[in-house]
Amino acid sequence: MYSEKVMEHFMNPRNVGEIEDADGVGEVGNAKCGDIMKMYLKIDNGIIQDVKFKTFGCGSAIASSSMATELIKGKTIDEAMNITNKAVAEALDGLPPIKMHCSVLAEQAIKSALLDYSKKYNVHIEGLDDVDFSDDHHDHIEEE
Amino acid sequence: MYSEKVMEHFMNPRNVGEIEDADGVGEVGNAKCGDIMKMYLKIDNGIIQDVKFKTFGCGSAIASSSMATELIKGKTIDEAMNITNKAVAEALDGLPPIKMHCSVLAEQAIKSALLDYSKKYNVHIEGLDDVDFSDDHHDHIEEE
Amino acid sequence: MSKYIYMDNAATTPVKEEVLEAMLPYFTEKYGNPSSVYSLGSESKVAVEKAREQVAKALGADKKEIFFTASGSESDNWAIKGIAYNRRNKGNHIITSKIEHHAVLNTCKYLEKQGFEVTYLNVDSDGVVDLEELKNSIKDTTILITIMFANNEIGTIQPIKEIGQIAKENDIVFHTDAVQAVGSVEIDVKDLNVDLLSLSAHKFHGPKGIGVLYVRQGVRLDNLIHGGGQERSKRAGTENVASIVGLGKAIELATGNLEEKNKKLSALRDSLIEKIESKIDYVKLNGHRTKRLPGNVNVSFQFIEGESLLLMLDMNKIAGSSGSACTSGALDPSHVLLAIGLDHETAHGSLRLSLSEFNTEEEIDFVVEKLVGIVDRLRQMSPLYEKIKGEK
Amino acid sequence: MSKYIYMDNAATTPVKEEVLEAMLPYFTEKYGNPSSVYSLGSESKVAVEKAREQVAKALGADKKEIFFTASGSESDNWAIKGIAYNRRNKGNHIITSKIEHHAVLNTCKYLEKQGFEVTYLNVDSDGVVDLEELKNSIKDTTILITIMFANNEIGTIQPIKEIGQIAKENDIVFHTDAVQAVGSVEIDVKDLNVDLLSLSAHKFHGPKGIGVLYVRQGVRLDNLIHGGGQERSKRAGTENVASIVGLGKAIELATGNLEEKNKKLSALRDSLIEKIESKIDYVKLNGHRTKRLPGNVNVSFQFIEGESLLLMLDMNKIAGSSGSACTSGALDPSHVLLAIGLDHETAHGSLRLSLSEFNTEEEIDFVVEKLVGIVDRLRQMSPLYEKIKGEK
Ligand SMILES: Cc1ncc(COP(=O)(O)O)c(C=O)c1O
Ligand SMILES: Cc1ncc(COP(=O)(O)O)c(C=O)c1O
Repeated sequence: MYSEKVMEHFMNPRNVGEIEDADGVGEVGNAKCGDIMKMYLKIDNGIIQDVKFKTFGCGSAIASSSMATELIKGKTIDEAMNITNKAVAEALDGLPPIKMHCSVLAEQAIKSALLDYSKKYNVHIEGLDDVDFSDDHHDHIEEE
Repeated sequence: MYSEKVMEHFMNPRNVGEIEDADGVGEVGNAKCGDIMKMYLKIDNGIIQDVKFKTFGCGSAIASSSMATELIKGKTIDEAMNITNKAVAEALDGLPPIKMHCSVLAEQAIKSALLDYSKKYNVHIEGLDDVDFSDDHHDHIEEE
Repeated sequence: MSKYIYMDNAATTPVKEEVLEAMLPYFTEKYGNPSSVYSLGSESKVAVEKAREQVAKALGADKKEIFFTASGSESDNWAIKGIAYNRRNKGNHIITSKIEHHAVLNTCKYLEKQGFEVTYLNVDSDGVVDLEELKNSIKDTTILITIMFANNEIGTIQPIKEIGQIAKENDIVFHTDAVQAVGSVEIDVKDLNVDLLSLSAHKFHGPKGIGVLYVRQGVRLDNLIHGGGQERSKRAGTENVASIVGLGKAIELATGNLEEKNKKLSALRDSLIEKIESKIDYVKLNGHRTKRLPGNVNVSFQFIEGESLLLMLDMNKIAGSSGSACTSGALDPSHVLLAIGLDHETAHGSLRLSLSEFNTEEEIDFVVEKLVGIVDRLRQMSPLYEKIKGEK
Repeated sequence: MSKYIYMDNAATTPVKEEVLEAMLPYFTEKYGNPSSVYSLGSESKVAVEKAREQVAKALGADKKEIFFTASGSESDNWAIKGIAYNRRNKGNHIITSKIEHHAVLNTCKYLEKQGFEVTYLNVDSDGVVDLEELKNSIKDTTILITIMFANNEIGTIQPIKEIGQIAKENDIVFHTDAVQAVGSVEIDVKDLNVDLLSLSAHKFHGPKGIGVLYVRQGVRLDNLIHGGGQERSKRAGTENVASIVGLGKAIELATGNLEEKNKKLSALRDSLIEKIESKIDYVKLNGHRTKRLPGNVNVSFQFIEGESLLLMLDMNKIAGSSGSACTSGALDPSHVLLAIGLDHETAHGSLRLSLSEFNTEEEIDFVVEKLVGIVDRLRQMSPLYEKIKGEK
């Protein structure tokens, strides 16, 4: 079902954990739907110096979290803002269609943590105003 | 599907043919339903001296005809009248339920030939008055 | 010749060795449920999807359009009821033909009881549907046309492309029961304008109890079997992995060298017909002489009944079939033979010999030789033949 | 331990060697169509009828009451739709439970769209239906009660005999989905007052894609699959001879020494439960502790999600399943776990390990050891566990 890359990141997730004095913390998803991602950022000089995550969720949620943290580590805020869910999925060599929402959650977790940072430090971040963290990202399987 | 006895009578039917100067000839069934039995009797002194048949029909129709002729050959008219379809079927070691009508036809063929004899020679035969040679002997398979 | 001669390939076929071999691992080793997360499950899933590709390729379809079912009958039922129930608000009229398989006919009869209206098209003496009659039968309320690709008894092939065109022009869904055609004639669903197509593996050396419904993308129909999310939530039930794998392999083999195989098979068929017609009198070929399945021979021998004929063939180790009522347990003989205008008596005396790539000219000769004797023997026993002889 | 440990027998089971052996001749040698007149056909017919006897014996039924289908799902659909459509003029009300398999639930939902009214009974925290609620739900218009014999997720066994008695007293047809129960618990349809019963071979080491609907003599229901005269004209389609033979053999083997097998299996199950409960905290057993299938273990590990758990078990060559939404592609986690009162979060962290006679105590120990490590690892990654630890 999953690519080797997904399995590799799932079995050996990068950057698991918390950052005690994080500059931005974001949590998205909810337990009802089966996935919660929490992301911690350490930001210095507009650069993401460190990032950690904790995730309750399926294999692709954990792999997406891991990959997302890898993608933004050491990057500027602007670069991090440009990481889309597609980029996360592609970096994982793809996700099954039914699991694409995990990559969406990962993108949202980054943005949510950045929003927290922007509020805490009163920094304006381009593109964060119209972000929607609603949960309606699941594929519904319809039966007639 | 068929007993060995049925197959034996089907492959080696007894008394196939016609009797030129028969004392009684009976024909029952119709081609529409797939079986016609024609029976020829030679009767002397109230005894069935000879019997022949021709049958258009399935394996059990031919076997039933053959068995029926064997059962009445050399018998008295009364004995022949007592041959039921069940007796024919039992003598064949049974017929599949769906083929029971073939034994019914055989019984009717005997009676029809005897009726012809009774008319031709103006002999009254006990039990022939209320015989019904209608064709409604098939099992209908119902589907809901 | 002591070998069994099997000429009832339209009834069912033996599974090819390669097909069985492909299936075997999926019973005892690779038994995982395709819906399962773990690796044993994924392996099964991959196998099912490979088979889906094989079917799609054989039909010129996309793999998303292939749904596995448990038989040709289920596919027919699903197609017809699925469209009928789904489009009930658009109309209640269905067009079919008088010579369909019972899986279609009895489904239509059931729908009639539920308030649907069904037109049963006539066929000509060769068993071909009249396109003008079809056009004239179309109403505002017509929601489905279901016409079989090739007839299972007499082998006649219908003008499917033309029917598809008529359906398309009138915006009516077109289903074809291609159970006898797949693996025997070239099929491209796109080219033929077919919306729904039924097939069954056991007719082309695959296992029994597995079939396919092709559903053109965009065509919506109600489920027949509701439940789990299998087959993209359109057909519930744990996938029959081994049989699906077998179906995939069998269709690949059957459609691989179709042209060559059919040239050989048609020649064999025509040789059998020619020999029967030249050696036995009072015989009639049923079905169209050229527009027929490459392996189908159907003849009526007058004055005799089909089941007796089959039993005597069986005694000679030859397997065939008949349209006689006596073989079906019904009162009337084959509705197909009656629809092409045979009287009951002649219909009862019909014999179908359906050939496969495994039959040989040598077998043909043996069968004809036996037939000559058997037909004569049964006619000697027949009161109908007696009459004819008397008249002559 | 490098062997694969299979503990997902409720999803499907490997075909037993003896079963496959019984099936094999019917693919390539004895391939005749059971409806055919000739000897090759009769052989198949005899094989099908022998299997019918085997099933009848296992259920305490008469062979005339046994109808072969292509899956448990088909049997469920046929039973429910067949009764609903047949008795429509008597009433439109159906009673079922909230924890049925989707083959029952989605069929009921479909019927609701067609004007039927369905009552979905609650279950208690052990997953048992309340007989009083059942009695109170019965109306003049109630035509069918369908309650599963044993639940596929949590293993809880329902009071079937009592439900059968209630149905009988009220002259309502009673169907039970016994797909998980057959081969695992003693069943006598006469004793239990069951009118219709579904089973599926692949749950007891038979092949996939073959099932049975038991129909008590005298109970009338519409066909689901119309067509030819197979199965006494009640279920059309060329018989899947090989699979039917496999089902017959498998049910004979599965019910042969049931009592002994189950004693062993229940002990193994209880050992697994006891070890998990003693070695892992924040864990909850789902389903009734004693009135449960002998092979079923279902536990929820709080703060973690089921699919991750399964993947990590798979990495350790252990196959299990979960009621997590992520494994089913649906939005909500298992409707069964929600119905017994679990919150979404806990339901997501459920694990089902379903044992068969082939599992061993050694495997149990290995699995528990691995589980301890995996659960801990996932909890260390979980933001929910972090909160709990913070609160402590
Ligand atoms: C309780 C129950 N009912 C029905 C089914 C459906 O059976 P099948 O997969 O054979 O259609 C299953 C298993 O999948 C089941 O566990
Ligand atoms: C034309 C046609 N349609 C449908 C069927 C039914 O197929 P199955 O036996 O797989 O249900 C058959 C064969 O029996 C057939 O020949």
